[in-house]
Amino acid sequence: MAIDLNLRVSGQAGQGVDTLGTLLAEVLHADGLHLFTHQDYMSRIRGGHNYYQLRIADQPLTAAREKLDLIVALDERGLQEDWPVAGPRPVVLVDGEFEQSEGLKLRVPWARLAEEAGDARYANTAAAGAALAQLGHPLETLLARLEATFARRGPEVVAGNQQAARAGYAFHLEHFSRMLPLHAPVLPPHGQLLLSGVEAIALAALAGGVQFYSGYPMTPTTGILTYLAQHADGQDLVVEQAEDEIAAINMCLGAAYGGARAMTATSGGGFCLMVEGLALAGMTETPIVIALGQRPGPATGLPTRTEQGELWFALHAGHGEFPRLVYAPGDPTEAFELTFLALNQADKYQTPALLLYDQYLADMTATVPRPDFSGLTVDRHLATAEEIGGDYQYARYALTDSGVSPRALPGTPGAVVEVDSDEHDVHGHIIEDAETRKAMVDKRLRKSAGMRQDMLPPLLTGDAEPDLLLLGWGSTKGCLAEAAALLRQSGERVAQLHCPQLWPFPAEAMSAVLQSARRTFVIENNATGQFRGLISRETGICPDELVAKYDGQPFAPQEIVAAVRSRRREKA
Amino acid sequence: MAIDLNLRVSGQAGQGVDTLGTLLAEVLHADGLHLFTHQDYMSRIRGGHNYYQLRIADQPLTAAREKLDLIVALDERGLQEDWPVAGPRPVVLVDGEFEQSEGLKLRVPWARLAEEAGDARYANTAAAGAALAQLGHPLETLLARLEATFARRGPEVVAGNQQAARAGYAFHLEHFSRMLPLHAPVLPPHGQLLLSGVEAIALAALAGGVQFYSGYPMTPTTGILTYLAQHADGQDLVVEQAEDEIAAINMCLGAAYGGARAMTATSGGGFCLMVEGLALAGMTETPIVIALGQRPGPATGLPTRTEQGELWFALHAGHGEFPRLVYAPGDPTEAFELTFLALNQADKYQTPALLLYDQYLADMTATVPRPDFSGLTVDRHLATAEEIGGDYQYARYALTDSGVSPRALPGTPGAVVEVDSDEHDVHGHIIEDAETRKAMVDKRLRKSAGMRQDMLPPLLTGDAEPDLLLLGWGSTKGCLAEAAALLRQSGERVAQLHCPQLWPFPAEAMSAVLQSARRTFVIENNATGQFRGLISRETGICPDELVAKYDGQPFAPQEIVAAVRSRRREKA
Amino acid sequence: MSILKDYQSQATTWCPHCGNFNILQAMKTALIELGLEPWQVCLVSGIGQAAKLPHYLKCNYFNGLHGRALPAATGLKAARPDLPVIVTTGDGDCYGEGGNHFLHALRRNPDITVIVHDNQVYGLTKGQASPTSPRELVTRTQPHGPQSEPFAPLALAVLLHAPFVARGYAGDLPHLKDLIVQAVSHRGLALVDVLQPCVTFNHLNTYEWYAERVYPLEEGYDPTDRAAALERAQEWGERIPLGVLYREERSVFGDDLPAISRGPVTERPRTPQQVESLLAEFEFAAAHGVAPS
Amino acid sequence: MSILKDYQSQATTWCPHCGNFNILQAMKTALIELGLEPWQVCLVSGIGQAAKLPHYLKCNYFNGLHGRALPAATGLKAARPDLPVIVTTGDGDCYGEGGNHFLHALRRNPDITVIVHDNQVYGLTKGQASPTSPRELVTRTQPHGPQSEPFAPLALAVLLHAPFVARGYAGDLPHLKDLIVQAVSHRGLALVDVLQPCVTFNHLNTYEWYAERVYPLEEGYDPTDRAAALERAQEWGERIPLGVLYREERSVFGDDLPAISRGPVTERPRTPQQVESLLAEFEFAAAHGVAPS
Ligand SMILES: Cc1ncc(C[n+]2csc(CCOP(=O)(O)OP(=O)(O)O)c2C)c(N)n1
Ligand SMILES: Cc1ncc(C[n+]2csc(CCOP(=O)(O)OP(=O)(O)O)c2C)c(N)n1
Ligand code: SF4
Ligand code: SF4
Ligand SMILES: [Mg+2]
Ligand SMILES: [Mg+2]
Repeated sequence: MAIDLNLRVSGQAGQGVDTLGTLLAEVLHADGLHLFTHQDYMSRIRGGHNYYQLRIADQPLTAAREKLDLIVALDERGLQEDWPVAGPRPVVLVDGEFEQSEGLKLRVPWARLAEEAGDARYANTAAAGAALAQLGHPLETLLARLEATFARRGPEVVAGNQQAARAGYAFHLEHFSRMLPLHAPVLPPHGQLLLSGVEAIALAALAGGVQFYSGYPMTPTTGILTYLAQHADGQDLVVEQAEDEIAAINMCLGAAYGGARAMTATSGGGFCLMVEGLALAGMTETPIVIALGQRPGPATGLPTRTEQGELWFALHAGHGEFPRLVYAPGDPTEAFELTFLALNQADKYQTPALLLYDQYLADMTATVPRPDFSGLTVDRHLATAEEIGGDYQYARYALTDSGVSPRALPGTPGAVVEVDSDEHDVHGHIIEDAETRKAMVDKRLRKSAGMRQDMLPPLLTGDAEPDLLLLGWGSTKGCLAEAAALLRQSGERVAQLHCPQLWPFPAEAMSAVLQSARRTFVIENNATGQFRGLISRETGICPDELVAKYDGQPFAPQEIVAAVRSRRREKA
Repeated sequence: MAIDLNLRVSGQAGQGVDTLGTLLAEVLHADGLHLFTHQDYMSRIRGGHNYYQLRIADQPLTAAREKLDLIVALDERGLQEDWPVAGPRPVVLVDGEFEQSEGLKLRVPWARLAEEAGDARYANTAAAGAALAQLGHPLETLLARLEATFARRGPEVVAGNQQAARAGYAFHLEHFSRMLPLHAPVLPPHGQLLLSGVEAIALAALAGGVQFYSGYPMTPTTGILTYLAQHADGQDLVVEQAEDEIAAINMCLGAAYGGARAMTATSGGGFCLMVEGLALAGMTETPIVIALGQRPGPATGLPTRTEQGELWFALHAGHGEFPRLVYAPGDPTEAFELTFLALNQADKYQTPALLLYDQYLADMTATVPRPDFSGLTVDRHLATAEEIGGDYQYARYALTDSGVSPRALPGTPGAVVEVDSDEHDVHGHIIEDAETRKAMVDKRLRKSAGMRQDMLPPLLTGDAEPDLLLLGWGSTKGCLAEAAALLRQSGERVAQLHCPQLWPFPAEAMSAVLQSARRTFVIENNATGQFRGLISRETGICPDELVAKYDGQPFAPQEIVAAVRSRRREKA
Repeated sequence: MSILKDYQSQATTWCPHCGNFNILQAMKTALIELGLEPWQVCLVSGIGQAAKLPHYLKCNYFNGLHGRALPAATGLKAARPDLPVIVTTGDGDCYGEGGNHFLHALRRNPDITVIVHDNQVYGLTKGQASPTSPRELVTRTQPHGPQSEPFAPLALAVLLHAPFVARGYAGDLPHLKDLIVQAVSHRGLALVDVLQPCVTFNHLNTYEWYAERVYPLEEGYDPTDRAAALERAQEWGERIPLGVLYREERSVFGDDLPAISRGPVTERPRTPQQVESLLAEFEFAAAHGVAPS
Repeated sequence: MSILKDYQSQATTWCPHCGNFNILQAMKTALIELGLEPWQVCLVSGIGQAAKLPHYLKCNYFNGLHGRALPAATGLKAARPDLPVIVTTGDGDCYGEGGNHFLHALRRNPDITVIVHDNQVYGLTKGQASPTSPRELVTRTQPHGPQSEPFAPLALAVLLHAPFVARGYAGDLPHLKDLIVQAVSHRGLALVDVLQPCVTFNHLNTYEWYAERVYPLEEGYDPTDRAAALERAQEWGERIPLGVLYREERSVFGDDLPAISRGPVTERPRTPQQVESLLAEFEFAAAHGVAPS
């Protein structure tokens, strides 16, 4: 890559780190650059130390990287938190008068410039101007974005912000022009989207025709609830904040029974409260999609950090045995695709589908291609009039080869739709005899056959017959890709396997891949190697190495490269 | 066995099937015979068809068997339900006049005899007398039990019941003496107990020093709540029915934090609601024992029937990663031992312990040896004064090699006990930094090492280097033992492996056993072979065959023998 | 017009003389009086003896989890405002396990009918105390009687402005049928707490016990007088009022939500392409063409 | 005698000017006035900004799950009646996620103090509506405002006979301190709902807004008059009363349970051998010796 810059905006909660970072990302993305951003913030509303990190390149990016080239520090005292990951000679922008600048610590008086522009609150905007100057990037798009963003606050606010931006930009050029700027020019427009993981999930929920969404706020899922609530009227869906997660999932199941496509999202603690409802969905054969946004547990854990600690829980949550689908997207694009798929599959098999993601994926944003809508359709798989018939003959749980029974909706003339959490007969009437029980268990579990046919294969990329195979799931996808590339650069034969569907599990495909590799590494954001355990159980092959991280932080490619190398030295 | 009789009392819910069956079991047990009983009842209070089955022998019994020798039918119309399992020539006792008797269907007018004894409600007692006559068993102990049972209802009721018993007994002898009675004589006293699974668990909870129990009614756990409630005052423990299962477990955790030994019990649906609390116990390192009584799911399923469908759920319930103990008793004796052990281990490792049982174990009763109390002690593993120290230096989560920190109780002068569901430092103060997070995850997971040292080995019985190895867990224990014996009688080399502890999992021991056998069969009361999957994941060895039953009914030994034989034919 | 046998369904499993039989009968006759066909009715229940009712009355039903009937009914009604939604639940189901949903359903006020079979005991699990059990009810689980004050569901409903609050009695079928008709016809959450003798496990609140105490609200009782309603809703013991205790006109859940007020959302399926318009938001416009670089 | 700095703990993470600071201060000064040392006090909390309080006040604490402080506190108090147990919780924590426990804690009446930081919003999760949010509170999650009527916790508490029901205001520290002292001293469940401005997410219920409305209950107000208390507990809008709204003498959870009323059960460990006496029950006596067979 000709351009590959790493910028961090840092400061206290409440100082606008997120807003400034987002603003810069939008501007650079709009001007044809490719972005990959991620955040780190504490579970507090004010104070502490948060950051928003932008990786900027002239080609698509799939991961963050270490080593900062530029730090915009809104809170100078917080800087020490950033140093550990700073590159060799990072440029640092802080507030203050030019004279106090020393070395690469450049001072731009953005507070003063903001005052001069009419309001101290424009300070971050002045900082944005200075940052662009440092990046050797023109100001126009920033000015346009300010216009767009502040229009509803009136021309004064727009003008003030724009003046602050200009002032920061000009001040930087004037005093620091002797310093060669970091090179982030305007590039030909790529017409792509700057999308975060939760935005992708929320968009897919809308594209997937979700008609009822009920949730209870919980990081990292609140963004989905909020986005859908904002578009409820325009897109015509019901969005309700429930009194608790138990209500949320049961509202969804009631709505789904009524025929609405229903979805909810929660994190581990809330998911615990939903698992009885999950089992109810399995028993009543009511389609529902649950997005499970993982964060470090157990219990409250680290509410705003990331982890992949609930794979096994997702696979076996809920009492009793019933079929389920578990998808785990690795990036915003996949998040859109799998959410959309999950909605259709849940309807097709009349059973719950889980979308397993994590905090890191939720907050990461990347420059991604526009989703292709041409082929997409919402497939409800509802019963036809013939299948329903009349005279109350309709049986909700009719026994079929596929295990899937024609699904009618309540309110159909001449038919009643009877749904029961007890074991039941084909009509949904409560039963207690062994024969019917067995027939119904078999019926429900028969669905797995079809689900296996529709199953997504693992994504294998890189060299055939590799010396090194890196296996992962979920948000490590892009990171493993870059790690693989780095290892390849040093002459290794490397392949990466990413598993977008975790249940049903593509056991055959996985075995084949595992056998083709000399040395296999599972890389996971958890302590116990859950994916590795799943591979063992399902294929009988236990991957050689586990690279586990469970401190709440995501992996960086360089970190994986280092881990892989050291393991091989140990074993060598 | 010289004596091995199979008696069933059947009738509608509300007719006193349970009471009559229990009464007969108590009498025969008291008179030196060995009993194994189990029940089958519907989820209703009146009507339907229930039964209480007694197997009677002169030696210890571990399982029920098919083929009835004697049926006492309180509801003649319900008899057709009993026929399928009737033996070749079962004697049937029904109400009615002698003249209507035909073949082996013997009529004793117990309704009339009861009326004559003063109250129609004594009918079942008259039937009991007749049953004993049929069994060639004397009346004295029955009369004594009636005295004991009805004393508080006054001498009249006692006398009336005794008269009815005598009348039924006499009537039977008079009219059916020509029929050779089934041979169930009085034997030398064995001084043992007639104990059910839930009684054993409840007794062990008391023996184990449980000081706080909170639960919410749910089959098959209500018996524990009830028994403890009855003895709360005498044994000095707090027992409270909570508003829901979430409250139940959180009450327990609050009490445990205060220093009380705490326990709760629930079934799958209620357990779903407890799993967030389970994770809280893991994070706060609060000891608690949860008895999980399985029944056929998902959702409400078959509330009064049996299944082993929640092994995987128990292993991975709760969000995030934390150590846990999972025990699965196979009979009333083991239920007592493992409940007692679970309470001590939970305190030793300051983490949750699960007792996984099922409806079948809950209701089965057997003649078992008195528990040996000599060695038993309640080990609380609390911090010493030295460990606590003064000046508020005490740290609840001090880092140790074992991962277990000295546990002080609130209210200790000069110390505060700070417990937190967020990730925390050694003092229990909320933290967000990666280093502390990692240190605390490591600390908690380090406990597994000690837990593994204390781990119970799998119980292997039977022939060495067997051709057939029968593997099971939980309530199939006694049934597999008898199946193994039956197979052995037909000249096979057979061994049985029963796994009383499921987590930590005794992987090494299991591998060794598996490798020593020619052909391995996992027998489970579920559809998906959960134990088999666990063995595969933990040992890398997948047992050859799965014998799965999931119709809500327990296995019978003969059934297992048949299944094993047919599998071998298939493969042969 | 439907007739009784149209609503024929499975055989019941209740104990003889259980109050539930009259509630079932009242429900059937009410539905007929309301001119509803089985396919037009939707029952939602949890778990318990009461919650088994949908199995004994031919109609659409969602028999869900213990305690969770209200959120399921709320979701169903939100998606299908065209269907009359009736919850049949028990005192443990609705006020115990489901207490939080009861509290918030009253606040949210969806247009559903809630019929609570209040037998002051947990029947299906064989006789433990329920939230409405009197302190005197000694059970095998509560040897000293329940350790909590009995809950006052109707008073709470009035307090939280439930628009229709009534008490029925399983011993008075015509009156109960009438209440159900009114409740189903009322817009908003209509609560009918039905005094239901459990002949097997509740030996305190028997038919005889009620016979001596229940009385119909007098002519001219004004159910719109909130203070009076609050008083009456708390009357218990010597005299127990039956009838519509409280009525209030109040906005219903969905009135402010277009997706609900427009009618069944299921009749307005969306296409994936509908969201393309939202993508612009994630594009961000550049303010200039390609820079010479 | 303890002094302020004895209660010193970690640095707070609240926003400047948050109402929580005064609640924290009031709590500390109240504990000192009550003559309690940090090791003698036990706080129980759930999750939320309010629920973080125990981290900022040196004492024993059990900081559990969102919504579950009340059952944890109930269990703790049952096991340790010797410890003063104080719950610090939020309006979402206590009335939303924890609503069922609130309902039943009022019925059960354990001897605990419950201090609700009522900011009418979900603070920690960045500003969604809570059960006490006014209909007017438009949030990013509630574009039309919350779709439920605001909950009336104090009125409910009076209705269910909570023995001590009070409202405090974070803007009036001395008064709040005083309420906490009374609440902790009161036997039985003492509820103090504290009006707490959230300067970041609640722009309706601000310090200014309250300043214009709150007033202390007049001299001679009789908190034992239940009807009046029910009235006052519902007063909201133009005028908002502060102080002890209701008092009632009532039996406390544990009074009828020997294992609690005997004092801390932890001080009476049992031995396994104690249950041997129960085994006879499972032996069943034979009425004769060995029969000749
Ligand atoms: C989560 C869960 N907990 C407990 C149960 C067991 N259970 C089934 S019904 C019931 C109580 C029923 O009482 P109520 O609602 O009053 O109904 P009734 O039987 O009295 O009509 C309980 C505790 C369950 N099915 N699910
Ligand atoms: C089971 C569960 N659901 C959701 C959350 C996320 N959560 C944490 S605090 C909170 C709401 C806090 O509101 P409130 O109790 O009013 O406290 P405040 O922050 O306003 O003081 C939520 C929804 C959680 N931690 N656990
Ligand atoms: S137990 Fe009670 S509530 Fe249940 S059916 Fe029998 S009488 Fe009715
Ligand atoms: S968000 Fe609101 S409640 Fe939370 S600390 Fe800030 S001001 Fe206080
Ligand atoms: Mg009931
Ligand atoms: Mg709040």
